[in-house]
Amino acid sequence: MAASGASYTLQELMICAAAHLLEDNKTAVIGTGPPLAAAMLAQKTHAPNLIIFFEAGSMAPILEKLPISVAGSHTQTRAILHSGMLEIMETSQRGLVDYTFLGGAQIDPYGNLNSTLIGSDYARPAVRLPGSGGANDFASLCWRTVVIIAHDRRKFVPQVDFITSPGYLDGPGARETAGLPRGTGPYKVISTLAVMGFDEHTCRMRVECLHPGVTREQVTANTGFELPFAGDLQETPMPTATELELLRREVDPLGRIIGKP
Amino acid sequence: MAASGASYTLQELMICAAAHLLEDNKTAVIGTGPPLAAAMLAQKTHAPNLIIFFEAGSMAPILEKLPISVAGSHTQTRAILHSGMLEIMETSQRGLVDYTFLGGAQIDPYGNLNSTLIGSDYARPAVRLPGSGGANDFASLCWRTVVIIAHDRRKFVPQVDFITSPGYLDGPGARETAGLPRGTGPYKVISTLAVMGFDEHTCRMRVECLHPGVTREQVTANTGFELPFAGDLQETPMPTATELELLRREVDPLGRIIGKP
Amino acid sequence: LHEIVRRRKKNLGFSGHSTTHDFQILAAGGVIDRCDIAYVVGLEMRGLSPNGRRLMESGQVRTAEWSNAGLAWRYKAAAMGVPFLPVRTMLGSDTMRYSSAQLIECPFTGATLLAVPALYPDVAIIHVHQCDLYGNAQIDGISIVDQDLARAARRVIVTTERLVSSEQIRSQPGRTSIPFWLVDAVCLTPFGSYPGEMPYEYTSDERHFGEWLEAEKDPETFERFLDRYIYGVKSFEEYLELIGGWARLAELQQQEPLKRSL
Amino acid sequence: LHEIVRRRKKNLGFSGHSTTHDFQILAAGGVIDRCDIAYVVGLEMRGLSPNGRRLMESGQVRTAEWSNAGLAWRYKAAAMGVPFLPVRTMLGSDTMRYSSAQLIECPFTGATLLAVPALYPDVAIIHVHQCDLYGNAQIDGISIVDQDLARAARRVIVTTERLVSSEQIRSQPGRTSIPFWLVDAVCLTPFGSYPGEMPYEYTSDERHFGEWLEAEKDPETFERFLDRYIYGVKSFEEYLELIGGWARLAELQQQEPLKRSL
Repeated sequence: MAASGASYTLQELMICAAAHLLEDNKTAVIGTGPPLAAAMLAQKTHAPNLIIFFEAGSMAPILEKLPISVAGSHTQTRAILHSGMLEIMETSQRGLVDYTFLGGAQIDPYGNLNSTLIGSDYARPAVRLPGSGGANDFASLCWRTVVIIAHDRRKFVPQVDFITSPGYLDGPGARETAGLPRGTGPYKVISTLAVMGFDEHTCRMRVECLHPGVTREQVTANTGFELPFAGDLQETPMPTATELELLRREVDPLGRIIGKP
Repeated sequence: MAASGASYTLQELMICAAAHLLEDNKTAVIGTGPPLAAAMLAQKTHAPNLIIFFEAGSMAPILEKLPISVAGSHTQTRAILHSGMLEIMETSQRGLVDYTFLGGAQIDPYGNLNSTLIGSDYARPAVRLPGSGGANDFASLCWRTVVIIAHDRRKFVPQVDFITSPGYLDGPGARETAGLPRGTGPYKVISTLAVMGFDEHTCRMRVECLHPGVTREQVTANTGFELPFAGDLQETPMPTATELELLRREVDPLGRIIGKP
Repeated sequence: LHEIVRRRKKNLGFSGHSTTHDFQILAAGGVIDRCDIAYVVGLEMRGLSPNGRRLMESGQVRTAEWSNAGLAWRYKAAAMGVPFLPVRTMLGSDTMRYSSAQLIECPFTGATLLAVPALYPDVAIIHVHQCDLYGNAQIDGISIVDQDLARAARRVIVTTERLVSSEQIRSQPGRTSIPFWLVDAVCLTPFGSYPGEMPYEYTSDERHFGEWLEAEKDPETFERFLDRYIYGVKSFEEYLELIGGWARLAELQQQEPLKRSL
Repeated sequence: LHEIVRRRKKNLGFSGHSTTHDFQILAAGGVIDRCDIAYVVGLEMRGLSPNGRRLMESGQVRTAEWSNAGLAWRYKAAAMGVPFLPVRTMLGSDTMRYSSAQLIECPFTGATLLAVPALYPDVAIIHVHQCDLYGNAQIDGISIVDQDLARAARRVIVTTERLVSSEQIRSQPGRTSIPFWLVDAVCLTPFGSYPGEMPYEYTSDERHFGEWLEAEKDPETFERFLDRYIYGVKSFEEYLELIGGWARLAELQQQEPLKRSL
C-alpha cells in the first residue's frame, strides 16, 4: 500500500490529509482508527487546542495512548469531564461540535452513507453491517462531516442501498426540508485516490485534490457515478518529515493503524 | 393556640395527623415547615423507611437538624444521592413519588389550590403571592397530595382566584382529560379545625375527622362552600406522649415550627 | 448582582426558580421589567419579600407563570438542543394558562401533553465551589439546575469560591459540571453565595436575611438599607466587611453541617 | 449473560447500543428473536462478529434500526417519565424509515422534528464499581447510558466489582448514579465486565476477544468454543479460571491506564 516510491504509506497520507482539515480551537467527535490518529496528529502540530469528544462520554481528554474503543479507559485519561453518551449527543445537537469523521460501505454523489446492509431486502440482506451506531447522529448534527473511505466502484455508487447517515439526501435544501440543522452536512471525502468536496450549488461531490501519482482516469474508472473535477484541481500535500515522525513515534508507535514499519 | 386544656398545641396536633398519613417504605417530596416535621416524626415512629426527597435535589438524606430551606445543607446530610431539581421532578413524573404536602392561600371544594395571587386582574393583583414553585408539579405528578391550611372562609372558597396547583379541577375525570396522570390527586386536607378527604365519586371535599373539641357548626361557619360530613365522622387522634416527646426533643428542639415551650 | 444594581441598569429580563434573594436584590434596584417566574417573592420559612410584592402588584413587571419543573425543563430543552420538551405537569391549571406553553398530543399514545419551549437566557451567572482559569467548574452537593442552565445560556459567567489548577480538575473529571467551552468569564468570589449558603463551605446568614425582610417593610427604611449595603459600597468585599467581616464569615463556616469527605 | 445462554432461553427481546459483545454472547445461544439496534455486529477496531452477521442475514431476528442517540433518547424519555422526546437526529435517513419513530412539527417554531418513543426494557443489567447491599450504586469514569437505563427499566439488576457499606455511599452522595429504590437485585461479580474493561479497575482482554472472533468464523469451531467457555462451565468464576485465572486478571489490572485519585 506504499505510495509511489516515497517514504510514506497511503494510510499515512490520508491521515495527514484528514489532520490538515482540523482547525485549532474547534471541537471534534472522533471514533477509533485513522480519524483518531488524524486528530492526535493535529493536536501535536497546528491544532494544539483542538477539543476531542468521544461518543461514549469522555470530553477533552489528554490522550496518552491510542485508544481502540470509544468507551475505553484510554479515551478517558486526564479528561475535563466524564459524562455519558447523551452529553456528547446533546452537545452536538446544540451545535457545539464542528467536525466528525465517518466511514461506510457505500457513499453516493450527495455524500449519503450506508453502513447498515448490502442488498435490496431489509429483512434478508445479502450482507448485514453494524448499522448506524453514532454515525447517523454525528452526520445529522455536526457542522462538518469528513468521510474516509476506500475508492472503488462498489463503494462509490450512484445510490446507496440504505441511507444509514444523511449526506445532502437528494440535493440542495433536502437536509433543511427533512428537519436537519441548517448549515450542517458532508464537508470532505478522503479516499484512497483523492480528496473530494461538495459543490455548494448542486451539493454533489467533486474532486478537489488528487493524491500524488493518481490520475483523473484512475478516479473516474473507480467511481460508479459521474464525478467532476474542480477547476483548480490540486495535489494532496505529501506528509512532512515532522508529521511522519510524530505519527510513527508518538501517535501510533505500535503501528495499530498505520501498520508496522 | 393551645387546644382545649390538653398538653399539646394545635400545630402539634396537625403535624401528628400529617405524620399518621405517611406509610412506611413509601416516598415523599417534602418542603420546609410543618410537613417536614411530620415526615421526620413519621420516620422516628411508624415509618422508619420513609424515603424523603427535597425539591432541590437531595434524595433520602438522614436528617440531623431541621432544615429551613429545600436547597440547604441540612437537607443534604448523609444523603443517598445529591442530584438536581429535575431528578426529583422526573422521579415524580415517572410515578415514583407517593406523597407530597402543599399549602396555599385558597382552596376550593375540588382541592384546587391558589398560591399565586388574590384578585381578579392578573396584571394588577390585589395581593401577589409566590406562585407555583414546585407546588403545581407535585400536585400534578405525585400520587397523594396532602394539604395543610388554616380553616376560614377566606381560604375555603367556592372558587379559587387562580388555580396554581390542580386538585380535581372541575370534577370527576377532569384531571385525566387535562392529561394529568391517572390515579393522582388530592388525598387529604388537614386544617386548623378538621381533616378532610375527597368523595371518590364526586371528587368533592368532605370532613372525615373533627379535631378534638371542634363542632360541625364551627366547620360549616368557617367554610365558604357546602362541606358535607362523612357518615362515619371520626375525631382526629390526639398526639401521644411519645409523639410529643419526639417532636419537641428531637425533631424541633429549637421550636422553629412548633414554637417555644 | 449588587454591581448590576449599582450601575442602575433598567429593563432587564429575569427568569428564575427559587432564586428569591436574587430577585429581591434586582427588584430593589428597579432593574427588571419582565420575568418568567416559578417562585419568587417567597423565602420559604423566612417569609415573603415586601418590596418584591409591591413591585409585582403595581403592574410594573410583566410576568409569565411557570412551575419550577416547567421552567427547569425549559432550560433542559435548550441544553439538549431541541425547541421544546413534552411534560406532564402544569396541565389543567391557571399556571399553564398564564404561561406560554402549548398543549400537544403524543404521536404514539394519543395522550395530552404540555410542550414547554426552550429558554435560552442571555447570561447565566453560576456560583461554584472550584474552577480553573479556563472555567472548568466543579460543584459539590446538589446542583439544582446549574448544569442545564450553563448549557442553555448564551453567555456564562462562573463565580467561584476558589481557583484550582487544570490538573486538579483533570484528576477528577467525574466531578466537573461545567466545561470551559461553555464559559465566557470566571470571577474569583469567595463567599459569593452570601447571605445564602454554599454546601460544604459555609451556612446561610439568617440574621442578615432577617434585616433585609425587616427593612423592606417600609420604603424609606429600605432606601437607607440599600444606600448602606449596596449603593454605599464599592465592592462585594466591602459589603462582606459591613456585615461583620471575617469574624462573621468564619462563624458561618463553622456552622456548616456538611463536612468534606470527597 | 452466560447463565442466560446456559439456560437456553429463547425468544428474548434485546435492545442495545454498542453492547456488541453482549449481543455476540446472546446470539451465540440463539436466545434473541427481535431487537432494537443501533450498532451491534461490530467491535470497532477489533472487527465484525461473523456469527452475529449470519444470524441477522438469515432473517431469524426481527430488527428495528436506531442511531445510538435515538436509542439513548428513548431510554431518556422513559427515565423522564414522558412517552416521547423530540430530537433532531435520524431525519431524512433510512435509519429513520426502518425505526418506529414519528415525524412531528414543533408547536413553537414549526420545525420538523423526530419523536422517539420511550423504551422501557423489561430488565436492565448494569455493572458498577461499587454498591451497598441495598443497591445504591456508584460508577467511576464515563457512564454511557447507565443512569437513564436504570431509570427506564422495569427491573434492574446491579452487578458490582465490590460491596461497600451504606455509610460509605452516604459519605459521597455526589458519586451515586443509581439509588436503591430503582434496584431489584445486587450480584457481587468481581471482573464482571471481563473480557471488556472497567475504567479505574482493569483493562480489556484483547487476546480473548481475538479468540471469540476467530472461533466465530467457522460454525463448528464456534460450537466447540461455546462448549468450552459457556456450556462447559458452571459459573462465571470457572470461566475466569479457564481464561487464565488470577494471573491473567492481575495483568489486566496492571495494564489499566486510569489511576484512582477520587
